Amino acid sequence: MAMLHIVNKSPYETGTLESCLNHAREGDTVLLIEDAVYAAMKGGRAANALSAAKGVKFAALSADLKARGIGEDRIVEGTAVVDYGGFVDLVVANDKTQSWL
Amino acid sequence: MAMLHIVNKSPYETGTLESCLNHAREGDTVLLIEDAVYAAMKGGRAANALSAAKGVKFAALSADLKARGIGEDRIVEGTAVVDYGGFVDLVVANDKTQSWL
Amino acid sequence: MSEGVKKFLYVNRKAPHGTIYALEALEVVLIGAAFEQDVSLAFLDDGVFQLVKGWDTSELGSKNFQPTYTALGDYDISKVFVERESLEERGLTEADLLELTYEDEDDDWAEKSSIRVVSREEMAEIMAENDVILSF
Amino acid sequence: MSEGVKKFLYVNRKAPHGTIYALEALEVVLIGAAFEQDVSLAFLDDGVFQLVKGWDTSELGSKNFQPTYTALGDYDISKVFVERESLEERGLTEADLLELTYEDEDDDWAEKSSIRVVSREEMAEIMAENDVILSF
Amino acid sequence: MKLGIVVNEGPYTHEASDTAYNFAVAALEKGHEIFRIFFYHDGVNNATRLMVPPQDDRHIQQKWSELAEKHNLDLVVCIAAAQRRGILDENEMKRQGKDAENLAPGFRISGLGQLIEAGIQCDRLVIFGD
Amino acid sequence: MKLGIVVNEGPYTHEASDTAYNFAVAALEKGHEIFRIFFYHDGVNNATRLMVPPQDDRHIQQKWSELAEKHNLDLVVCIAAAQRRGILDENEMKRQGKDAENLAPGFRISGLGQLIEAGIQCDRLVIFGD
Repeated sequence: MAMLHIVNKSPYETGTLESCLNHAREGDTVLLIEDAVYAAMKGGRAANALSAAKGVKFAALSADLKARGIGEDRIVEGTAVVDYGGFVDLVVANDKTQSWL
Repeated sequence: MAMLHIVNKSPYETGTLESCLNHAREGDTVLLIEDAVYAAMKGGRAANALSAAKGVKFAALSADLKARGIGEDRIVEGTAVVDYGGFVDLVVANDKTQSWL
Repeated sequence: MSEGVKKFLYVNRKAPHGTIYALEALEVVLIGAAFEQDVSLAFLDDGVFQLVKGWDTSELGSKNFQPTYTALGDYDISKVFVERESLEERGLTEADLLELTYEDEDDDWAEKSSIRVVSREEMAEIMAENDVILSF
Repeated sequence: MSEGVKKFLYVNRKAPHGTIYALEALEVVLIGAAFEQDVSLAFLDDGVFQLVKGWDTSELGSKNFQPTYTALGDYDISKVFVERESLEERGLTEADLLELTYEDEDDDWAEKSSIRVVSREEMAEIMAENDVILSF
Repeated sequence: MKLGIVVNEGPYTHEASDTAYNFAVAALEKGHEIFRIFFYHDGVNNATRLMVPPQDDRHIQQKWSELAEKHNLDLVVCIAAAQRRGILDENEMKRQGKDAENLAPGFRISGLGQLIEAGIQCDRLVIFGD
Repeated sequence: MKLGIVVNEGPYTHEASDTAYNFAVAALEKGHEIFRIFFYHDGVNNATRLMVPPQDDRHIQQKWSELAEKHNLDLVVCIAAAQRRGILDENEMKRQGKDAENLAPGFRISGLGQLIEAGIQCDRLVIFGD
């Protein structure tokens, strides 16, 4: 019964990602879209939250990374980069989705 | 050259109040409106930020406190409660305003 | 769970009044109640402020929709989960919240509280147990 | 400060693309440049992401408005203040940012950088020195 | 799979509408069925045919209308949310005594029950908002 | 004092419009002059006369229009922001080849220069947004 958590807010502006990670369970996936992709940038303070989360998979949307000038070399290790098709696949592969608005 | 800082976001949701307090200077006033009035609630974690800010005056908008069920007995000491007329007076009394959106 | 019945969870994470999400979420809940699904409401983060009693919106000039929460029991909504950690961070206790009740048909229609304060971990379990999560 | 000239500060605190504020703030700056006031731009908090170079919005399908920042120098906008603490928190350095330049009329039109990385305390002073603060 | 999509924010102001559109296109390309796309909150503002974006930018309403026509999609605008925000079709115009309407082709106005129904009927519901 | 007011968010969705309205009323009661109220970003959506809020709620567009009439206020809707979001007057309707318009009485559509001018002319500028 795995869940796809979708987060779209910058972790530097709101506590949404933190709240999501407080409720995500082992086997769940957190997909970072829109301004949330900044969470996946290496060297930023928010990147620690990703490293600290155990048993949760991370993915980030390629269109949003590219739009913001974040090259793949800048992304925290272990974060999968997916396109919109990969987003659809994640929705299908998990039993349900929760958008953290 | 005092400034009126206007904050309208809940301190539990965004870092806006924190950023405002990092830039407010001695003699400035911070007016809490809309969801930012939750910052003035005694006992909440955000109330510490108000107590820690030195040399800055605080006010909160009465209409927004009342709408949210926050009685005057629940408000952090030293925070002035003002109505919309008091808001206008603060705008006039300071040299300029900055809205932290 | 009866066949064809899904478990719907309405997740409320935003403060009232500053934005319309709390009000428009309630409108969905009321319509949804007619569909005979299994319905739960979750309040966490700033969403717990939606249940703080004593609203007076007259000076603000907007609609006071607090009575709608109290009416949820009439729509057979009896499961309202409130996250304890979210309350504590904000200096709130259960005594600050609205009294929400429902009549328990399995217990001679006794009036019972709909509110169940749960830990963050329990809230995560509740989310995991539901089929459809509508978040606001 | 000449008579009748006011000091305008445009404060940018939001990330680009997720919302329209960065784009519509730029539209104000460009129109405002025609009014011969004293203009400065401030980038802090998530606003510093607006200046990170290398945008490619083709997959997203929205307009890439990054070239407009580079054109600010042509509108005689030469004071672009970026907060150091905001960069550092986000793991950014000045090398990640766009090169914004203007031609200095007091120095034989030499091309100079418009970007000045300032401390949080200096940013607070800059805010205090201006007359009109337009925030986005 | 049968998918439902919810769009909660208006065009241009938030990226939600763009993300939802791109997600819908990708889902259709992968052969999934889109049962319904429901527009709620400010999402109803995607449905005004009166928008005129700059010529070098995308036209979000037209993109939705064209996608709906091409794939026979059901784009539903919440009536309660639309009334508050000034989105109406010809029926609503008459019923409310208004002198103009602005609903774009491919969209229809209906009640919140359509959102609940999508939750019941779809294998997955994906919400895009702020 | 001469005051300028900026409204950056749409009606109902954000409280910004209510706060700005209540602030404007209080400023007028205290005898201040309101030089202009400028609607930008989603704030332009305050100006549609097609909204029909529930009968037990406030009618935000009508409140603005009535205040403007009573106090002869200058309510300016940014043309660029309005075009993106589908707010137009009769002139714009014709110029853009549209078949309907929705601008409420008391509002006028004009350029961003009107915002800068308010910043220059006013003793104080107060911004309400998200």
